[in-house]
Amino acid sequence: MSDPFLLFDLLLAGAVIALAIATLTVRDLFAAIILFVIFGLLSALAWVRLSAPDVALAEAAIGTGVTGALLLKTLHHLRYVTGSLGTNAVESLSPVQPVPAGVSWANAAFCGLITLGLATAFLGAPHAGPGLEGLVAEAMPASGVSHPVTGVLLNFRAYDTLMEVVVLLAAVIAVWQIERGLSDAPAPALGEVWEGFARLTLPAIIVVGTYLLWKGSEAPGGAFQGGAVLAAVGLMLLLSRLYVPRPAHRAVARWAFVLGTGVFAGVALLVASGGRVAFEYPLEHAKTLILLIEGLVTISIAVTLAALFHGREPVAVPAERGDNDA
Amino acid sequence: MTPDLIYGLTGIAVFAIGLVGALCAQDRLRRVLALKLCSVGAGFLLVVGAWRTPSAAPDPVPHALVITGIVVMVSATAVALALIRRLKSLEAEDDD
Amino acid sequence: MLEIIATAFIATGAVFFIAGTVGLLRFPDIYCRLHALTKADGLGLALIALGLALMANSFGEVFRILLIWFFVAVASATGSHLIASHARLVDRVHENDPDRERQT
Amino acid sequence: MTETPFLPLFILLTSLLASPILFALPESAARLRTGINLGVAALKVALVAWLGWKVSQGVIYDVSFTMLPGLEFKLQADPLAILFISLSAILWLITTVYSVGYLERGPHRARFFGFFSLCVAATVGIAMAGNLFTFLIFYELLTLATYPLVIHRGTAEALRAGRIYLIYTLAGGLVLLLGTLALWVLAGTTDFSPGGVLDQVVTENRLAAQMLFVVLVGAVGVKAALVPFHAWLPIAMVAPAPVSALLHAVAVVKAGAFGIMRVVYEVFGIETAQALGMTAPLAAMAAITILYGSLKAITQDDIKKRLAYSTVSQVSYITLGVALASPIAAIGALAHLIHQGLMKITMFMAAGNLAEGLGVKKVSQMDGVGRAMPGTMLAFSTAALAMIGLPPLAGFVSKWYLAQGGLDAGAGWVIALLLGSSLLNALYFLPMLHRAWFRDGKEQDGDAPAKQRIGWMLAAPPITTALMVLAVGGFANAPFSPLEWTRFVVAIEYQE
Amino acid sequence: MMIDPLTLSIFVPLFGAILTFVFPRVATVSALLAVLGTCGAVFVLALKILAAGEVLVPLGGWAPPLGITLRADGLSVAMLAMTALVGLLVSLGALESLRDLRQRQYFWPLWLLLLTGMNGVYLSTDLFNLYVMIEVIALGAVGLTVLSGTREAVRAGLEYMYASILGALLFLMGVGFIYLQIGRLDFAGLIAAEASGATSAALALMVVGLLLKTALFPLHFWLPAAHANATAPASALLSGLVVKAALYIFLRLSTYMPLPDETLVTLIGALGAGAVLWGGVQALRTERLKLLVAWSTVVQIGLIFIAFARAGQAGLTESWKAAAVLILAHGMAKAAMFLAAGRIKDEVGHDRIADLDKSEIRPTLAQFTFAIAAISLIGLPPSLGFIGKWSLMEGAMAAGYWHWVAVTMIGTLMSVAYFSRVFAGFLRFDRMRGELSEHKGWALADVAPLTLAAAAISLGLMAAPILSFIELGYPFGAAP
Repeated sequence: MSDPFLLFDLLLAGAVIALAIATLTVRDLFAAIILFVIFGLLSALAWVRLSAPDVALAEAAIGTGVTGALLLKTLHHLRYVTGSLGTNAVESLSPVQPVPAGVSWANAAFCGLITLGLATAFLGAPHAGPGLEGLVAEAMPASGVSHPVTGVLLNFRAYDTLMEVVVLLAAVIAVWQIERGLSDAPAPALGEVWEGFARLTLPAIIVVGTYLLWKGSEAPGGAFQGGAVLAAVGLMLLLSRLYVPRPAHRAVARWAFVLGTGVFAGVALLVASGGRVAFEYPLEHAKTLILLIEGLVTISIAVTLAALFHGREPVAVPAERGDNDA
Repeated sequence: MTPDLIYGLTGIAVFAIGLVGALCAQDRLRRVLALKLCSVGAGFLLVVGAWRTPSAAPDPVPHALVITGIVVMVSATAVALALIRRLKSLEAEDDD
Repeated sequence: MLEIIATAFIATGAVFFIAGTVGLLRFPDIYCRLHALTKADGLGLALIALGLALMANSFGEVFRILLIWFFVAVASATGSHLIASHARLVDRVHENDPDRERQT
Repeated sequence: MTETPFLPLFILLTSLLASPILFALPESAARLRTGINLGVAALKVALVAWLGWKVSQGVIYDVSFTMLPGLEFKLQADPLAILFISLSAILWLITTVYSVGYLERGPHRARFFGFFSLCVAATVGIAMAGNLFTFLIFYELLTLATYPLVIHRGTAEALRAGRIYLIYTLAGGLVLLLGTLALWVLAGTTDFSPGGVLDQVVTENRLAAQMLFVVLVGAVGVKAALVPFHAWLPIAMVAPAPVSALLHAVAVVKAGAFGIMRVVYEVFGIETAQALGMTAPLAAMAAITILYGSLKAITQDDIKKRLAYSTVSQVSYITLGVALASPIAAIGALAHLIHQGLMKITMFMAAGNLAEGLGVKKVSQMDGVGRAMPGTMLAFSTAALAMIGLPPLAGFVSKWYLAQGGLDAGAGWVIALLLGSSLLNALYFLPMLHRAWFRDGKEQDGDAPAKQRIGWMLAAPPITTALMVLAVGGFANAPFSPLEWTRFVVAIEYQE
Repeated sequence: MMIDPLTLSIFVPLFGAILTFVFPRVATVSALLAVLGTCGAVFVLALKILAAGEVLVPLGGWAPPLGITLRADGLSVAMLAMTALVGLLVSLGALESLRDLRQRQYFWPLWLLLLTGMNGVYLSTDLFNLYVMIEVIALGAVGLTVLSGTREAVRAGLEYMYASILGALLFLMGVGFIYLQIGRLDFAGLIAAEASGATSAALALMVVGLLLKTALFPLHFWLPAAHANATAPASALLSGLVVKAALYIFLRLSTYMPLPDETLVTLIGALGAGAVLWGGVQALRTERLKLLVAWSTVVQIGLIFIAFARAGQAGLTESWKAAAVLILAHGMAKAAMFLAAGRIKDEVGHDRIADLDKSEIRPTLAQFTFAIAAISLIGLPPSLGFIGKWSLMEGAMAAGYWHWVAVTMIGTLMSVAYFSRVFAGFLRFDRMRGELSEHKGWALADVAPLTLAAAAISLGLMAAPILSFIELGYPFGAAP
């Protein structure tokens, strides 16, 4: 019991679980989203305690920041569509078939059982058990970067990361296909204080984003965290209407989305043709290649996350809606 | 009571809460929140899997996995939210 | 010697944070609570930042802490301004709304 | 020595390939369609003749390729198969002529003839199947090919009949699948071999072998219209005349009887079947079906229904012959397979002519029909008399051998049964003849003689088959007559 | 040698997707080229497999526990070949049925991403990589489900999204437990690991996640609406191919991880039986043709799980082959049936089963294709479905599990019943007195499903070579 942080950990764990329960039980949706954002930040803090700074950064930036923005935008859209924008309508905004009490209790009991099973299995498992850290440490000199997480992300398991960026691309294609048209729920003007703030912070955020990207090769940071921070730039531009997406920009946007994936896959294949296997960067070029890929992937991620926030393909939807009668 | 024990159980608890929410919540937005909770719970478990004895360097592989998991989860959430928005505007369009 | 001063600064900073939180819980309506939050927490943050700066072992780190303080201060100011203007907007809509129920 | 081993495959493929071509033909190309039909039918008869001649020289044909490890798709042209193929090939040629005439104006002939040739291909496949697995494949194909023919008219009643037909035959198919599986699991092979394959299995567990016998015979019995499973046959009479003629006289019902023969002779082997004590209940079931079919036939007023019930009872003669487990009875059964086919097809075609030409569907309306359509009615009468068992005709030959077989197997009651059933046959055929010839149809004397309303295409086939009935009956002992051939076949089955 | 076919079969569709997304006007041509390229890569891979039995590509040059290895063996190449074949024919079939620009513009990138995901699943040997691939497939599939844009489609798409995210997260949780226990995520590690509390918990989580993705009986709620409301080519892809990826992973996991005991296998078989019976009843009750076909998917998946559980845990080394044959048969037949159903709906104007026969135009070719595909799904001989059912029943009978044989028989009878409802609609024509128009020529959209259905039927005759191909490189051995 000598560990000074023990009390802190217990408190933090309690707070995280309490917030999780509160997120699902509080009546007002807006409050639920805010509680969720706080939950995300606290869990990021917990991950810092578990000495996982990269993951904490990613969770805070993407898991909570961008997701929170998406949730708020969706809530705004739901309220706008149901016309309850002005008032703080607390009831849920979508048709609700009340789940009979019996079923929800059965579910709860069922999940309780699962939790018990998982907990006992977790306690039974070896703690601080076997892992791949030895192998990673051994292979790090050949990876071209010094920060282990970036090494794993962009060299040892580069295939996973490529597919992850493909998932992001698939998401933006799907979102563009689902939502269309120029009209968007009209956001109220944010006033000039916000303009001043935006004008002041935008350049700073860009600098911080690129700094994060650059530091990625030897300290916690990298493509995804940098990309998320740069995405914040996009979000602020969209919110403050400094940039309004127009149909003409679609071609550029499409290029930006596929830039990261295309270059990543292209480099992987080019490298493979020299008698090596895909993703096998030659040692001397490894660092430059990884940085090139990381930079472009960051740009792609930033533009994609901003487009996901905007949520629709900026195209003039033909007047009659019946274009899809399949 | 080392940190990884505490946070491991927290992760499982959060996953379970998310599971209950995903199964019983009727409101569409809340189900997305519940699923996101599940993903954070799974993230907890992986990060705990990476934790090594205090102050020793943690295992980087699960960290990379969780980062990938987070990015994948945000794209899935974005698509789900787009579907909710679309469904709502279609329903509103049909009602009036 | 430096550590004692730094811990003192951080302790007072923490006290200001507690004050801000108590203000958040006790004050009746949104405007007062905004008031308490921005003022108390802003000062608390400045003190903690100062304390940390004293303990920092390189000028780069001090500069970064300063940068953090600056941005958090600007952000919280803009944030509270936006919340206040939104609250004004919603109140005006409720003015002519008979069953105006106090929202949290 | 196996010369051109692919002859059986050619025979199968002729009608199999003809069906897509016939499907694809537009409705208007009637002349081309008739040409193809007749050409293919003639080609098939020629091939079968050549195959028959070859097999009689002792040539063994065997085409097989593996579908699953340990399981082949096997075509084998043994004498028993030749018997059945020749019957179906010849009768298919005649029925094609008949159906071309019958369906001149009807809609959807392309589809009709497509499925028609598909189902003949299935019959040929069943005949030449080298093992129970291939038999099963063509057994199911036959069901699928005949279902659209049964509901060709598309009326609500036809559909109901089709549904019942489908339920019976598909259930039979599934049970056969189960039986084949059990056989493969128990005996390790599903091949047909004259002495039977289940010798060591019988010794191990009798009960499993007995159950397997019940399952297999039951499955095949559905198509052979044994008593509990016969209900679909009369109901399926709603199909157009050529369908009921070819299918219910030759293809479907005979496939069932043929299946029973394969199972009893070549899966179990007659001695093992007897040792298992299963032949006695089978004979009993056959006897019951014979009597039941004849009794029901008497009560039926609709001509085609009466003929259907008579088919139910006639087919069971074959099952009886098989079950009696004596070589002579087997000869009688095999001969009856051919003779009954010829007789029944003549009657069905004649009934079709009556319905088509005079609109006569009921027995009660048959007064004076003989004078109105002399040719058709002459054919009908010869076939009816042959069926009853008048001495020189085909029916008598097979009944005679069945009776001898019964004596030889020590089952005296068989003679009584045969005599009784002949009497019952007379009871339901003679009134029809009496009405046709000796009653002058007073109330409809006004209508012109119906003869020229049905073209030669409808009149000729029944007459030719009637002549064949006479020929088969008269020259029973000629070298290539069916009877000779059955002796040759039975010699193989009983050679051990 | 140039780039190995494994990497190609994943990267060609990926580049195809990028091209079709960036150049929408040229989308159709580049998409077809990409699919053809994938077929070529898979063909070359099949030749290598025939020669070498299994092909390994350690990506990035890193050894297995650290890096990810792509591995192709008999079963994975069989699945790849089916996906490529069905995909090519569905793409040809889709050329006509995607009329308006928006659909055409978005069908191709989503479909090619789906293809990338599936090829990735079939070649991967790393658990977390499978998770990411499942997500690629999920997003592509939801995008395709919602392509038609109608309200029901969007609602079904949302339900499908929830189910697939939850399934994927359960799988991820399982991956977490595996890493906790054995510290590595590749299949070789799984085989070497001995069963412990954490591994069985992980297996349970992953199995439940996969059952949710494959829509086995109690977790099938999302499938009928999603597959029935999608456009014809989309539902053909969803029903024919997407469901198979999760089934494939299930097969892999069940052979690599020690199934704790007999009860889990029988439980899965029981769920399969439930799917067969419940799906059959629902199929008998539906009014709409595409919904009937979707319910038949639920039934067939149940059947595949019964095939898996037919001989209990002892028989697992053999029964996965029966399940694999059924998967291949169902993939081809179901894709053909959905395309045919789409064609019928386009020509007749509606897809209500009751008055299928009241329309004056009779899409004869599409109906003929539907009938042939139904024959393979019912499992009548010479079709591949029959071979699957035969090996299922044979294994069950040899092991003495008669109840699986009974359930399969009932399932077959029920499938005959609900398909003959549709056949009755096709064949009953006397009520339409008008002169029936001769079938209008051979549209390309008809040829594609026809070839698929013909393949499903005729491949039954080639069952022996298929089975021996599937067994190539079967025992995972200590390869990676």
